[in-house]
Amino acid sequence: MPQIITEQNLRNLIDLLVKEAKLVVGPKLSGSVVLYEPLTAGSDLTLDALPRRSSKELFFPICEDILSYKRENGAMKVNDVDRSKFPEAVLIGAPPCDAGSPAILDAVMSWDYKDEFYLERRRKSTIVGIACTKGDDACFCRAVGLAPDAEAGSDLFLTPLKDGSYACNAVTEKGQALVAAHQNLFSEGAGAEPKPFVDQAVAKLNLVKIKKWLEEHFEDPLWEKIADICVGCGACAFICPACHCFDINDEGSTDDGVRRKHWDACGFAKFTNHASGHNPRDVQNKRYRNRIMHKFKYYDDKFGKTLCTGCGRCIRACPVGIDIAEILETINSKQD
Amino acid sequence: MHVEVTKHDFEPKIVAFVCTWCTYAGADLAGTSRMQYPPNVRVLKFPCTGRIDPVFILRAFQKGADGVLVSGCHPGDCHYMAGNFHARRRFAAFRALLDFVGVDLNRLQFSWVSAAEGGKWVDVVTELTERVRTMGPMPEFKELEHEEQWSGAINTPELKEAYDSIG
Amino acid sequence: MNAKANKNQVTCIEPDYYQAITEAIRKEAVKILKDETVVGVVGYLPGRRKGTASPALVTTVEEAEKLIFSPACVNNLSVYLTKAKKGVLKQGKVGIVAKGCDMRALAGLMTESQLQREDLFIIGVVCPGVYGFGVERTGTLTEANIARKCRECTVHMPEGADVAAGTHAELADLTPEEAQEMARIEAMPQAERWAFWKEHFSRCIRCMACRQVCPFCYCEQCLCDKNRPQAVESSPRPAGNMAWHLVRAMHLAGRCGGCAECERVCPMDIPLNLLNRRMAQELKELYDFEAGLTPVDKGPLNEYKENDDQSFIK
Amino acid sequence: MCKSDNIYLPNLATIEAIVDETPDVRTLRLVFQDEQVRENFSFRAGQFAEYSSFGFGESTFCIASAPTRKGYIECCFRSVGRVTESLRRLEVGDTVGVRGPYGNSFPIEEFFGKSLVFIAGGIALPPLRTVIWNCLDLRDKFKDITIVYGARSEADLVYKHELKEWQERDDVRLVKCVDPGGAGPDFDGKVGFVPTVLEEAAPSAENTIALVCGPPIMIKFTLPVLERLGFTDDNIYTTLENRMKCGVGKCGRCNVGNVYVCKDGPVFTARQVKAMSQEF
Repeated sequence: MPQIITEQNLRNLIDLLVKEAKLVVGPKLSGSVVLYEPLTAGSDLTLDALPRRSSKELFFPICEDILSYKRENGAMKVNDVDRSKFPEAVLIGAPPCDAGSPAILDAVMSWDYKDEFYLERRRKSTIVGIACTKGDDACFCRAVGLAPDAEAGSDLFLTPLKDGSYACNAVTEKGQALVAAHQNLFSEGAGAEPKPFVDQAVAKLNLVKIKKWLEEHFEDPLWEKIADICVGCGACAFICPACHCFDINDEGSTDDGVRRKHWDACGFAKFTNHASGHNPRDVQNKRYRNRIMHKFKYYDDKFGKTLCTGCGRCIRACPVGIDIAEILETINSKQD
Repeated sequence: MHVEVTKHDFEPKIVAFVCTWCTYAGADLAGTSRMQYPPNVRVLKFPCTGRIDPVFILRAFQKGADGVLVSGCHPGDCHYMAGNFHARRRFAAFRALLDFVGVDLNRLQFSWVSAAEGGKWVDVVTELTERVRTMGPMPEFKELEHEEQWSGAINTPELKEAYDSIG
Repeated sequence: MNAKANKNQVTCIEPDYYQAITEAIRKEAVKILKDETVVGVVGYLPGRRKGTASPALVTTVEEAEKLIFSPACVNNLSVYLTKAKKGVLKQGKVGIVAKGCDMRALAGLMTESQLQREDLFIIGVVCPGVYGFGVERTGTLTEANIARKCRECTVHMPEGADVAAGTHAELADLTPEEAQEMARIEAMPQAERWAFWKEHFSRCIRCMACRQVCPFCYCEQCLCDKNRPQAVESSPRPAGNMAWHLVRAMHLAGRCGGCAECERVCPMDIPLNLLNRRMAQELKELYDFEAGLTPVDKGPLNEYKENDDQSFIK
Repeated sequence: MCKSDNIYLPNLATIEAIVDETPDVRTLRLVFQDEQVRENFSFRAGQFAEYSSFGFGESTFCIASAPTRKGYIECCFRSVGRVTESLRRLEVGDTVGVRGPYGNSFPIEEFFGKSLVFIAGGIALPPLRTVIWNCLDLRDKFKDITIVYGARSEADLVYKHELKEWQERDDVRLVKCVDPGGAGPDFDGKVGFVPTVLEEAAPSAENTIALVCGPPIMIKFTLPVLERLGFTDDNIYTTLENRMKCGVGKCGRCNVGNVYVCKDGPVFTARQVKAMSQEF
């Protein structure tokens, strides 16, 4: 029997979770933009717009300390970050293109060496996804195999209904536990009809075919053409739910400071620059090629997944209008 | 012998960026003439005020300065002919920028102190120190140093505050 | 100045108007490519999504016939002449489609000896304005979807271009939102101003889009990259962000042409042009400098007068 | 240091000795401060580590000492960047951080019973030096050992004292060379580029493994020479390097195509290198 939660009760749920001292993160109006931020009350939740940044930052912060060092009485001491202090978190109101990203990133963060900063946050968080009834002409989640109602990655999945309430499906045990702990906010019933989804402009892509083309066309005139205008900023990578590249830097003096891990982008000219001055990806189109290859070939080679959820953020944000969906369509339509 | 000095509740940290040819010599003169001035000032010597990048001033505030003094040769006396003329324009612009983002300009002083003006150095330093003392510590940049984006903070103060207010 | 142009002030600019500019640009681009005046033309091509456009370097007549101008042509193309297309300039003269605001950047770059006028063929656009961010892209420009910077545009006419495409038209009775915002901030108590900027800068993710689209940010090594010594913290935290944006504003003072590209591309909507505008205002007041359409000998912070104001110096 | 699951946490090591190999290349001999780490740290020839200079960050170098020599590790670097220059400023007794060992290694056991030819250029000797000493310490397991090493000038030759030692040993054939114009009056080696000198030295390819490491240009001209000498791509090993931050396959910058140098490498056969996307 599906569970139903009214919008008011959803907001009440947030209030309760905040009271339980959980870190509740959801879309919230911050200045003039909607971002995933800690909600302090149910009324903070804004479900009108796709947040500018993806929800990956709950697991993979923009910038976080990974250790601190201090010289004490002449002896250097390195201190680990106490990851047990990471809060129990609930991500609420993430559409499938955001909720689905941890399911993709888990692979790279846990193969062989395990990034406990990411994984600990993952273990401590519950993801409440929500079916997407908005979307614009930049959206292409269907094209990369997701859908506005895809439950992948969500622990509890909400489907907006026409009467303003939500049908809930507890996808995982974490989701069930969340419902069970607040059972009085949910009611059983068939509920109203779901709100309709928005059509997407990009047709479903044949990702296998795209990957094959990428495999055979490391050198191709296409790369020169599409990245010709790329100005080399990191906007696409930083707001992407799936981009996971990072940099590690020390900040502080030689006696006292922290080492930080923070977002980095393959579009930056210095990303792969050797100290000697040699740069394997010395021009912008090689860097852009790496972006596409990483998402649609390399990641699949390594982990069997596509590193893209079709959220369309990079399309909306690109200063020069580079459209990854258009590039994929171009590749998809190639004959050989 | 130890000179008895007045004890204050707050001793401001003042960073002085000075040019080596005029103001540094002026400060030296003040010292050799045994003039007294507040020990709050930390002097950093540069070849010329033209070398003093506005980012140094920012950095000083970020790292805990409560007041900053920039001082060099009088116009026309620059060892490098025009360094201080250029600096004058740059600092005029920088002041406007700092003001626009909400920094109190009373914490930032510019002055021309020549090698012969030990007394002026003492006046400038004393005045700035006392002014900043009455203003109290400069919290803005220092607070910023400890702030994190919410995702990188293990437990943000805002959250704590929120919990407290709800609880 | 705009009072004179009253007869050209309308309530909306129809797609036809942009179509006429498009035709003129195409004609000119084809001509200069055909007679080999230029090796390529930097212009705009339509994007996949309706009502979008993106920059392009066209080198053939066929491509040139696809160039467009629409309210979606927001980019300042002069950035390509100092960054990505640097190499093109070495091969010969380049044509560039430039709005008035873009031409100020070209003039500034010439002032700084980054460009030579004779290396450029400027197809000036008599521009009535372009779209703002996140607005409805209907093809028609109205008060509702015009960019904030265009509301106070003083350079509709691209004077000094080799040719000008389009006829003068501009929207009537635009509220100067940016000037109002400036006034609002200036009127704030100091602590509130700090809070305003702190909140904005804290959102910054250091994607460097502002730097990368800026025609004037052409340094090979940026102060905010990893340096020795490190003046600006390179990790994206509030402290480093504040320093970065102040340093950037300072580095652009007296150089910025006011194209507001930094503000447009900011994925976090930080009103960066306000900083640039504040600096421009100060330099106008103090040294009577204004970024114009013609190159000058030296920028205001590269020269001095012996009697410059020094009332703030003891 | 207590056991932690933080993969970015380095072990602390003390600089026990410093050797200046050339005016800008320096070797640090490091001893782990924690007794347990010191005893348990083991690695294989070819693996690398992340060395940190606190306040400046981390840098990636191979472990240049031989795994057969316990109790310490050595790294060798040219000071060209932020971190390396700060490492250079450190003195004996100072502390650095070491994370590792990471990456794959040379399959030394597979080389047993074979002859070995080491070919290195400039600062690229350290990655092979670990193998050279590893093999010399197990000398009876191998047949002939030939080392061809060249640098731009006499001053740029690293491990000068060890070159001398190898030269004096009769179970090693050392051919050292410098680029034309780089030889001093007393230079006792050959003058010429590594590929040319290698061709002259003409080691037999019979039952032999070639290990090559050097700047891209040297590799480019050395591979055809090896081919002419009869080496197959499977018998040529090299070690790659790329800018790295994490060293553990997360940060996404060291990849050459879909190959992560930090995880799948740094040691590759010539066949593997040729199959890669040409982006290094």
